[in-house]
Amino acid sequence: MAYVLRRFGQMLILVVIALAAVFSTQRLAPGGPFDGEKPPPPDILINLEAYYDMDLGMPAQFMGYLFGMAARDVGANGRPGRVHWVSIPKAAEVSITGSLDGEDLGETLVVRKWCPWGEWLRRFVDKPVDARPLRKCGIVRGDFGLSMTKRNIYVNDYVRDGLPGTLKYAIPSLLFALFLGVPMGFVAAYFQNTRLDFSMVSVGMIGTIIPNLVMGPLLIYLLANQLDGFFHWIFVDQLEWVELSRRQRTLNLIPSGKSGGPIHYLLPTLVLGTALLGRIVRLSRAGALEALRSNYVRTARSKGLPNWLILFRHVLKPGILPVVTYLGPVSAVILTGSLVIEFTFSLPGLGSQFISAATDRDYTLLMGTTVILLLFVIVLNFIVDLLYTWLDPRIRTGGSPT
Amino acid sequence: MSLLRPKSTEEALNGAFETVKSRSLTRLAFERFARNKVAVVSSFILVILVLMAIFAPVAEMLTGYAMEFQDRNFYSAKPPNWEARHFFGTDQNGRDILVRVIFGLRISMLVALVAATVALIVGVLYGAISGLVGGWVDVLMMRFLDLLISYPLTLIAVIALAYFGRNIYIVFAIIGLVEWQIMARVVRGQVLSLRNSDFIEAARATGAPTGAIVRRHIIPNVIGIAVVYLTLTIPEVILVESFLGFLGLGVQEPNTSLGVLISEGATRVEHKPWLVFAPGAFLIILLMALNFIGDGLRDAFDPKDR
Amino acid sequence: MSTQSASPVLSIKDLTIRFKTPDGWVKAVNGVSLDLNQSEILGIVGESGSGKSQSFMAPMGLLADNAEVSGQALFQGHDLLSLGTRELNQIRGTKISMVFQDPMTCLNPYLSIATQMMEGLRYHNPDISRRDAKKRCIDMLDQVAIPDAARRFNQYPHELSGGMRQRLMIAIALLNDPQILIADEPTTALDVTIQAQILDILRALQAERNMSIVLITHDLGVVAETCDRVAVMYGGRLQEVAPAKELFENPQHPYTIALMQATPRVEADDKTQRLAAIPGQPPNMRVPPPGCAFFPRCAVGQAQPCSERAPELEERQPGHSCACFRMEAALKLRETGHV
Amino acid sequence: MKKLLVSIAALAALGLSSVASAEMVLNRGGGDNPGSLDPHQISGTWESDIARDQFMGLYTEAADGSIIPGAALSHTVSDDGLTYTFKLREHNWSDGTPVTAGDFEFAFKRILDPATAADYAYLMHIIAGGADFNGGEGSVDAVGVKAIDDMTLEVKLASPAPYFIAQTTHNTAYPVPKHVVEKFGGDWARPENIVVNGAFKVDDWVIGEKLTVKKNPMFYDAGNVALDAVNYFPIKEETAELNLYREGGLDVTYNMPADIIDEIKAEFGDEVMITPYGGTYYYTFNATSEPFNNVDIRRALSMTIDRDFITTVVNTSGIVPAYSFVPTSLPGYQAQNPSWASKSYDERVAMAKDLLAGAGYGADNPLKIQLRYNTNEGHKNIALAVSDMWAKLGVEVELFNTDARTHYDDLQKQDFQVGRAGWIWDYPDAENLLALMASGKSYNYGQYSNAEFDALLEASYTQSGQERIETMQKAEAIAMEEAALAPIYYYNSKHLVASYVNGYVANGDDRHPSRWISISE
Repeated sequence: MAYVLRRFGQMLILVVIALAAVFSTQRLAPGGPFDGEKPPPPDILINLEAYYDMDLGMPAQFMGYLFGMAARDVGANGRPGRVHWVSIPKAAEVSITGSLDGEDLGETLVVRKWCPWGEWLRRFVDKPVDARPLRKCGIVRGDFGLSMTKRNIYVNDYVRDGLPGTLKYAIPSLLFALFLGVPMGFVAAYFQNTRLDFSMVSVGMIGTIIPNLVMGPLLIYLLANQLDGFFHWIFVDQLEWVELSRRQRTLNLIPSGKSGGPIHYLLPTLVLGTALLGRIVRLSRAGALEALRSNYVRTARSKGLPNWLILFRHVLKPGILPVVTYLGPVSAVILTGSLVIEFTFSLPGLGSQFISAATDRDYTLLMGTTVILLLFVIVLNFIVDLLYTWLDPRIRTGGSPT
Repeated sequence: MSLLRPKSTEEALNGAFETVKSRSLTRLAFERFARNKVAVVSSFILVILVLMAIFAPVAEMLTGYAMEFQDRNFYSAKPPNWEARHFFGTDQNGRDILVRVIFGLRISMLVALVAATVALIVGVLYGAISGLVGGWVDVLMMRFLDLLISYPLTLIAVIALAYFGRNIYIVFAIIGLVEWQIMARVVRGQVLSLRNSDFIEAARATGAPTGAIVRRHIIPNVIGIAVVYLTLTIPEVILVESFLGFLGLGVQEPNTSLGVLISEGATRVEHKPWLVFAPGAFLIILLMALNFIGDGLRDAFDPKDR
Repeated sequence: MSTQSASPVLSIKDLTIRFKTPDGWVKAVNGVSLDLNQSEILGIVGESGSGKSQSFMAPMGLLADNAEVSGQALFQGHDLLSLGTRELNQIRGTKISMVFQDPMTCLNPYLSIATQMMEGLRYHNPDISRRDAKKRCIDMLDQVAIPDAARRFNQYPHELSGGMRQRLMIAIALLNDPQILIADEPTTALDVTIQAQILDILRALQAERNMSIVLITHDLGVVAETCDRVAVMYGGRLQEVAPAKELFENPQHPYTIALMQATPRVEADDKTQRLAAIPGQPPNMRVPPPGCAFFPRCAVGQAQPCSERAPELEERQPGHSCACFRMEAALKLRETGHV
Repeated sequence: MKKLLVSIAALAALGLSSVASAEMVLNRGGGDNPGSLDPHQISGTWESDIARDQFMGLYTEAADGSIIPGAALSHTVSDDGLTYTFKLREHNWSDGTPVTAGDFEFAFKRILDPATAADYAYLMHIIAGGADFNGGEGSVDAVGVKAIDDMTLEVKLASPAPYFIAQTTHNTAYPVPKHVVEKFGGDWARPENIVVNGAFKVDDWVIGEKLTVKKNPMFYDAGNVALDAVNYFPIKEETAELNLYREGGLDVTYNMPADIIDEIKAEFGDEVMITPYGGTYYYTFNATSEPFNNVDIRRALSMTIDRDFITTVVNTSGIVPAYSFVPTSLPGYQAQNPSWASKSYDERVAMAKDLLAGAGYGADNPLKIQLRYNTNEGHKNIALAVSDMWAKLGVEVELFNTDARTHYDDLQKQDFQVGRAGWIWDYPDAENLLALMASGKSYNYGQYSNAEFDALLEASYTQSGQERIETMQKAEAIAMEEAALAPIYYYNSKHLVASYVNGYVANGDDRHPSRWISISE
């Protein structure tokens, strides 16, 4: 248990460091979130930056991003004015820590609207509370802030909608690569340096060599258009089994908004899966070779055990070990979406947000996506460590892996 | 006085059998590599590609079209036609694809070279030190890797290009930055398992400094796995370069790379397939050659492989 | 002591093994013929590279893929060398089983001891219930004197010491009551005190189960204590086969004699005497000498017969055969210390 | 063999596109993810398409883009052209509460309110006091909009603007439900809270996947709205959108791949709809820096752009060559071409060479320039073509491509020599385009400034009708002659519209409210 707590502690520190790193460096990139073909004129730009609290000092902004900024009074000219930090101590009475230079609390106190404790604050502050929108609730309360280029979308919304979209094609691809790659690797190792070994490795290699950028359109062209046209020709024109207008497809492999059926994830899985396949075949081949040459396999053979049992029981775990090491960090990157797949197959997902966040200089989205990727990396590394202990008992019982 | 009269060595060895020639590991590896037919053919192909890349201007003379020359009557991607010596057709801007592919090859191979060396040097050393030293240093180095992998690549690219100008070397540096992380992790895993094997204990016992241990003991043992990963890293690197090109953060017009050519041609595979065939074919040949050479090297250098 | 007349349990006839390597063929074993009798402990002695292990790996089908085998290995009417893997699996692990040299690497580190014991047992007799199988395993562990067998059963190989692991190997090998146990240098990787324990266990089990054991080793001491009969191998050929007592008292082959002289004797009167090392190196099996493999290092060897033809194994006394042209010179040398 | 065929048929059936449901649903290409549903906080055309389906301004568009009464039945204009009084139609918000003039007053003031920080608020600076209030100086009461009673709204303008009625159809002039905005504040426009007065109301929004709007039963004209629901699919990549259209997944696309227009026309024939669109694609010269402060250099470079080659070979989507900045498709305005426009390309090249020589550039001292564009396949093709044309003049061109944000940030900071840009009018009036060349304006990237031009433009604000148009035409003539910028082509809108979709009529503003669209089986 202590181990888990320590890892959790490490995770928190990492998240803060990552955020600080991205926060401080993202302003270095030229241009801002509001530059564009029709940029808002200067005085509007000032309002926009005030709306996102970009006119505050960098540390204040970072604090606001992390812990949420509760109150910002309304300046004389209607512009968001000075910041009042409202922090909620455990005893839950309100203390306003910002300096008010002797002004009594007569001004309207602008209260954060949708941050859960906003409602709660109203009960304690007897002043008329102007429900003027305030932006942030802070990461500590699980709010990753408002996207700077999409004015009404929160980073949380992106994740809420994007992540399932991404996982729908990322997970099948990972499984496809794993459940095809590992056996292929074993067969390649078992029949080492034969034609079978060579063919397995080169089949795997196809995916790694042909870039996704080409594999996607190629498969669309071959499967979705030509093959589909062929089925169309057979079933609709020749056999008249199915009445379909010219425009309706038989296989319908391309994801169309209407029916997001599972068949639409066939092509993306093929593309992303084959890209991973090559690597996994090669790694499990190396692992399996290592095991097949070992003495304990020779012992197993001397026990008269059949090959399939030896392969399945004795070679499986050492064979998978290198694959697990490799897949740890890599699957984190894949599970958080691949822009190319989403772009080519017009699939919803997080992949495009990762890229557009940087190109659009959408600072809050950029930080949000970085944290999400980091969380995935940490969680997956943790899973890899667990898998390691399960796979290699020597680690679990303190022995060193010889 | 021993019961047996010792025979003189010459007499004993009077040509009864020739002694086994002693060969160093590298000579042995070279011989074993030479026997691997596929690897030899691949290295032959690689040499051809390198020569083509170096003597790219020859292709310009051969076809009579400079790389950036826009042939007005072959504008907006015309298919290959032999009379006009556009052997692979022209691209969207009327430029000869064969010539552009060869210049693109030059840059893609440079990318592969730079990224490979960075991945090898930085990755292996980082992994070896992290694995060998262990303790909190290891944890620190690994967590730094987690941070690095989650830092948005696109942001690095934009900032680097904005501050250091748009030349190719910056693009190489950006790509190099990305690829060594996986190598470091893998090498660390390998070193962890090597760390408490007998010869490392022995080396430590003799008081050898960590640097020497890493150089003499760890690196030769890790070379096998490192080469395998190298063959995995190179296709990855070329794809990252094409991805940057796709976003406009990569190589600047008018020069180009295989990755950029492919990403431009990719979406037109249905209507104008020749746009992607030539660069695609070259890239596939290049990567296959590199992969098989990698395999050949790995098998040759793997000490345990009798 | 076994008698010659008992029918051989395993008889190897004219076994030749060669390995295809990039530098040409390596002839590890050329023309070995040997019989193993019922409930007999047969010792196979020889330096490393003499082909002693390979000779018994062949019938078990455990040779590397680049091996080429000719000759016969008859067991219960089948020729093991010609059997396919499927038929061989009916015999391996049930009728003949093996124990190897290095206990550290011969057990799968990723699997528990329970799995590695049960798998052999339950594969070969599928109808045995899990409970019976477990009971049988634990009994076997007790028999090989592993303390606290029940707890050890669920542990992992790395949690056992070298000696205990070798005992476990023996236990695994004997689970299916094999007729023959081939032990390939079982004690080499262990220190002397553990060696003795292992050998005692082997002898006890052999006597109790009335099975035959092939004990492959390079340690004459081990052979002297344990084996009924001994075969000396050198350069891939049998040089001398004799009952253990007879071999130690009346070694006839120059190589055997040299081996005896190179072994420290407890009862030797003058312990300060320097041991005689055998000059030269073991033969390069890639280019085996035409004549007797030991000729280059043989004190009594003469160019004439020895370097042209390889001597055949002839039976000199009942049960004691030897392959050497220069028998008399060797005996004379043994008595007087010079040729 | 029989068995095999049956199984394939089964597989095919599995993937069969959904049987035509009873409801009439339109699937439209949405272009990109909308940033918000609040009509005051959006700036992209793809966002205003959705706002147009949900809200209705004082006036609105018919299917062909012509202006028809919307929330207002009629309006009267004071003789000085400054005061407009609108008579509202009796109609309700989607939550049943009636739409009042108060909603419009609240909306106009809200978009000008600095706290709302609306990107497009400057469009409403035409309202008296609007510019000051939005700039933070004036107070909210000074804004010239007042609800006389629930059904009449009075709007005072800062200066007469014949285009004001057209502007009321723009999303910056849409009403917002006052009671909902006050209750939910910034979150009023989220799908769960939003209240609309348009033909459709958002029903479900999965970011990146689909935004669905359903027919708003409370809409005053709900009876004639044919569609039951509209799905917007945010697909940025044109080829993916094309594949989805071919797949039957889309009934109308947002855009089309420009470089394979001929193949698409061959495949889809009359389903291809290409119409001129009110905007111009141009290159801007940085008039504040050497050598582009010299008019001759600018004219030489502008005249040697072979616009015919670009609009016929480089981009084959039927775009019209542009010599004037105001598009020729603007009704009632005579576009002003520079003098050299009528000359043949070769004559122009000769003229240009003399101009360059006159400015001291020639073979020995070649003019070196940097041509900047933001990452896009179309921009790249044109930039390459132009750099080739200028190279034939002996000018050395370096292409410099960055992502959009860096590109426009540098343009605004005048950190460029020649830069690619484009402008689409917000409302069909020449002033909206000419303002880009007035000195000091933030959109005047090249900071071209000509006193006479500024004076004429200023004068046009106080004029109206034909006199105003003449003044603006004189102003444009000056700017074009001095090559303030080099217009290249007028934009066009490209859509694929399925044959069974009717009511999707081509118009200059590329506005196609779903209200008028229906699907025939």
